Amino acid sequence: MTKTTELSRRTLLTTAAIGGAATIAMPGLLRAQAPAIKVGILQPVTGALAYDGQQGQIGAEAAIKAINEAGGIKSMGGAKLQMVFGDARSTPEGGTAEVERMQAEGVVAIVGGFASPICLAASQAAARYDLPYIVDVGVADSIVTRGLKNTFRFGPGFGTVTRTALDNLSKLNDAAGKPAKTVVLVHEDGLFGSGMAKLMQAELPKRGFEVLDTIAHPTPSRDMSNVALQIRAKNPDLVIPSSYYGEFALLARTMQQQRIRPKGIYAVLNGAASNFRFVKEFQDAAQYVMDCNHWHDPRKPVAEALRKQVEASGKFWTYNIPLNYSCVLLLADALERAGSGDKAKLTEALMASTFAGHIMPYGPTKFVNGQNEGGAPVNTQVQGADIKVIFPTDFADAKPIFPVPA
Amino acid sequence: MFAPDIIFAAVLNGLMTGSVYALIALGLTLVYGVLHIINFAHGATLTAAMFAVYVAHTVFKLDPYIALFIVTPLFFGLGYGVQRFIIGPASHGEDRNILLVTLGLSILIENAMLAIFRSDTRSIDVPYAFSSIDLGFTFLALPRVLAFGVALLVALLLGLLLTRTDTGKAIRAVAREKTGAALAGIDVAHIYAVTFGLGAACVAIAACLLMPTFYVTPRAGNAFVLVAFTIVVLGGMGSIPGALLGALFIGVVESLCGLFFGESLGQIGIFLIFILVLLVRPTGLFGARA
Amino acid sequence: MLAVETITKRFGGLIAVNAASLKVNAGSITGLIGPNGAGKTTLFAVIAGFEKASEGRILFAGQDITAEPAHLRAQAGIARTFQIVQPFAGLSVVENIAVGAYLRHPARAEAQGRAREVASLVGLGAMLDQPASSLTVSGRKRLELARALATEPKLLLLDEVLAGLNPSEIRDMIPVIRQIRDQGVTILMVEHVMQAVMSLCEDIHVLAQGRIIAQGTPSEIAGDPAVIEAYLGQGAAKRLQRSAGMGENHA
Amino acid sequence: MSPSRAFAPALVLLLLAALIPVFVTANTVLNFIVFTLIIALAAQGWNLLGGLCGQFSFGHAAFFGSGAYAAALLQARYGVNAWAAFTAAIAFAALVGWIIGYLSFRSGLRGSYFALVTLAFAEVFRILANASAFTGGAAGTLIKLDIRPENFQFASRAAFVWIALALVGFTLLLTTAITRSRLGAWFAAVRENEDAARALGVDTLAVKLKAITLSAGITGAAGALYVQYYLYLDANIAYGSWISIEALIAPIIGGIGTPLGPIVGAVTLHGLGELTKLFAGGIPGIDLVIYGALLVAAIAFAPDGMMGLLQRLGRGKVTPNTTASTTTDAKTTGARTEGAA
Repeated sequence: MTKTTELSRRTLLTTAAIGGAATIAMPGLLRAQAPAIKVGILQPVTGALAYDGQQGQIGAEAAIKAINEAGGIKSMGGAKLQMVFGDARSTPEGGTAEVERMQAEGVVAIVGGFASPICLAASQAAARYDLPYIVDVGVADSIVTRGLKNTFRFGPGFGTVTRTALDNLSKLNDAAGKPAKTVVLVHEDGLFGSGMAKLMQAELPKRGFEVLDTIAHPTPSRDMSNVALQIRAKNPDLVIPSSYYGEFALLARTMQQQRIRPKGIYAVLNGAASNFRFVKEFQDAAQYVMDCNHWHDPRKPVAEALRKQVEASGKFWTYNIPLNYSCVLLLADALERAGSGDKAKLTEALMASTFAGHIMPYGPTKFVNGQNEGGAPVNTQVQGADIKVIFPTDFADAKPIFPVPA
Repeated sequence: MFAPDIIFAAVLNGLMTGSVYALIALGLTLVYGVLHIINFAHGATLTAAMFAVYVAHTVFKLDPYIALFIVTPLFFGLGYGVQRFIIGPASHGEDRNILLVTLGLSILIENAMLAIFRSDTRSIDVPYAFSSIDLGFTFLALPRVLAFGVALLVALLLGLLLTRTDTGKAIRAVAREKTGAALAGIDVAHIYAVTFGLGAACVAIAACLLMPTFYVTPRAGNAFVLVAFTIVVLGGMGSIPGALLGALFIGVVESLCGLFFGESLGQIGIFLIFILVLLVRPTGLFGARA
Repeated sequence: MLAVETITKRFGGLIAVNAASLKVNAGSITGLIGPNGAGKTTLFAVIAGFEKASEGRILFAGQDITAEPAHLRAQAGIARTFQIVQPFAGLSVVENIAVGAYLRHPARAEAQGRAREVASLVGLGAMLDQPASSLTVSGRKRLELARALATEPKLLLLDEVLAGLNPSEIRDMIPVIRQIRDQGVTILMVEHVMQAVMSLCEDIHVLAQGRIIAQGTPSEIAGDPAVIEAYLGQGAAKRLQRSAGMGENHA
Repeated sequence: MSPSRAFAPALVLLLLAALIPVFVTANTVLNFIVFTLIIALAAQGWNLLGGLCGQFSFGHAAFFGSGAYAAALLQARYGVNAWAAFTAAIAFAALVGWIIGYLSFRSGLRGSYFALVTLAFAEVFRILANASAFTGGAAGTLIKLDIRPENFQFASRAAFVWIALALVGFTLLLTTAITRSRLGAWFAAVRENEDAARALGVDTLAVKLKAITLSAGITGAAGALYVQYYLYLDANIAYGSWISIEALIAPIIGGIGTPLGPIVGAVTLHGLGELTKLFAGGIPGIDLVIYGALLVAAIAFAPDGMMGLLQRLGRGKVTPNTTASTTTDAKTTGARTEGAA
């Protein structure tokens, strides 16, 4: 059940990666003495969300490994982090059961959850023990508005993502001379997609866009031909899709096959548009697709090093990796400052966190009611065989290409 | 609301999607008609077949349409073996136990795929994936047109197999009256296994036809099962022409409902029609009257 | 007790029962005979409420029950057996009979007690706890009868309860049926075993191709040339007369 | 069997189970017990309709979800007291059961056709609940966390164990009482042979409606308990096929048609699930592969369910009233295959 990360002799990452959380002073001596600190990593690695869970686990494992190789938690005598992994089985009750087990095994905090329903149930179960819970992705705003003192979300919530997506879209369109006036929204009918579509429908007209149609589709979908047909019929300047990987890949392929070429595809929280598998396998269909999503800070060398490391192991880079990596670093920083695994002290330390050593484009952490105020999505665009950050300009490593060249 | 050419294109789309449903439903209805059980492992079988096509393409560089001639007999053999050596003995011939055995097998297969291939969404890249036929008002994807043709052909062949061959006659005899068939010297266990094998083979063909335009994950097959169930019932359980017509009908219904009510709510159309048909005509649209 | 008035039953274009009328007097054993496919079982099903009559009406104890569903007719006092026995295979003998007994006795103890009584009446007293599926053909016929009896009917419709039994089993059953009548239950029976019909019935109706073609006492029926010629066929008259004679001896 | 002997095993079992939280304080175990009991309760509901009355449903999610949504929405939207909402939820689920039953039984649906129509109803509900703003749509519905007994929220997991146990225990006693009553005999008669039942004066439609209404109420109670325990609900939890399958599989594994079957089945299945988690490790899915294999093996070696196995081991015989007919299953599922092939 318990999976302990092995200690590797190779140091893949520089100690700077830990952002002050680590030290190289006398690691050997301290390593032998301090008892390991158990950290709960909760991800759905079986069931419907298995892919995201698997990706999140990669990030969390990499972070624990990096912290340990850099000497563990200095203020606790160089104590190593030990991963207690739990498979949430893609269900809230699966997540809850694992939280109970982790608590019984004596973890100091839990990181992860991925999906909102899992995060909601798991953080609540952890709240019974005042056990700190750091949400990695779970964008439902109710996660942090319930008033649970133990729950922290590092990434942006749903409202922030949608607002940012709208703001950036306006800027993008303005900068290009307002080529896009009409929009068709395509969204999966779950939490991500439906909520996004609702907000977009209300907000887009205020920003001068006309929403021609809103098309919801289920996950999984067997066929996207009709969605493509409807897009074709409306002939919008812009298509805004918010779907999981499989459906967006199908849609993009069908649009290509049906020769539907809008001026731009501007995805929000999309499962495929920021996925290197998609870019690699369907480079034509993926070309110039933009996405407003979680993404790592491309200017940070640690992030790029991690990405190379993941890609070298034959895995694809997705946003789950840097998010979970950062969440574990954030926890390590709090442990460092708390100086103990005591839950109350750790919660205090997390509340007061001003951690800047993470690899997301957020700036120093600042939690208000458990939500990291700095958490924000960025805009990416598929350019060639790469996914580039095009917005905000502070973090960008490429210029947007919009409208799509004919 | 929509221009006629769009509605016409949606109907064509529905027919082509329906043809793939038909293959999956054919396997299901055949097994139902003969063994009188609902095979819960059908979706997992489809997933396994899709992975087989994926492996054939990535490892052995076989085109899916060529892999069809390897994967289909392979799955016939697997289906035969699974029924003969696992489902048959484990269920002791009781319907409710067969139900559970197939359920157990579906959990096993799905998670074996997860353990082997992990949960990545995988697709294959074939040169003709984006080839299409230009009808003026719409483009028909070549792989889907091919799938349509092959599905009709397979249904025809299956019909011929059941009516013209000795094995087919034995299958029909067992379907009607298994005790009588056994008395007449038919090896019922063998016929059960052959039927199961044929069901798996149908699904394997469906997998070959799907893969050029679809993707596979360890749960990909599940998406098709529920709709296949509804088709089997609408067509009249155990009826081959019923399954074919039911599948094309459901394909078109799904497509049009999707067009008019949105893809999401459009799914309701399938189930509402299903419920209404059953409540009004409990033997299905094409089933014999009870 | 029972009056069937010009009942017609059509299945699509096929007329199974054609304006058939018959009367069953209280306390009698009345026979309904006819060749295979004459519509006897269909007429039974209509009387018991398992098929809706296309035309005509059925009166039971003076009440029009034509529109009543089967279970209400059973509650009113009409019980039937099935030509193809329909045991509750997963239940024991006593549980099978108790289902019938529950109709008049809601309490478990009473229903089970009543079931045991009926079981011993039909000769199943020794097999109470056996599963119904383990019974022989004769046992199943008895069970069929016992279950119907347990509902304490006023009118019992017996659909070939003797078919499939061997001569000695038939000889055992005949007094049982007579005993049931003697306890005050009116019986209408469809039967192919002529020996039994002739010995048991006071009144016989003959159904052929959906029509009642004759009615009368066993000897009248046996001597009715229309019945013999139109329905029983060549040479059957002698057999019938022989059976009638035998029945009278027994009585 | 005398009443005392019929009810004794159930009462002893309940008493023993009620003592568990006194001795076991590990929340991991208590959480496992609560979830298993919720499944057991849902399965007891299924068993009443499927096991006792012979009407197999593939769509008990329709009742589980209706109970869960009623409990959640009454609290979250209308501020109804949690206990009142819980009671109303059971009634609502029972009503949904009656309506689905009325529509399908009146049309004469049996066997696989009935099974699949329930599945279709559950799917329709799932899609509607996922799209409708009233149910919170895809974002789901949260019950406000406010741990107070009057809110049906408890600081201790043991309290939930006792409540779940009380519900399961009540249903166990109810089921036992039914099997020993006229209604139980009529359920069995309908299960075994509807025509024969009608001939014996059984109003089969009314009996089936009673069965599905009771069944839906019980499974609805399981749904309401689920949402009260986890305080969160979305369409896939409420109306997803997972719970239809759980509710169906536990009684069959445990012993279909027996009062204890669903409980034994749920404990066996979830115990097995916990056990196979031991194999969970580097490769996701391996534990579930083993779980699937064990499920197949369990059926191979205990074809009458765990209760049947226990009885065979214990007394060397199977009492007829505790094993549902298998011939009927074949008949009902095969009843409409005239047009086969």
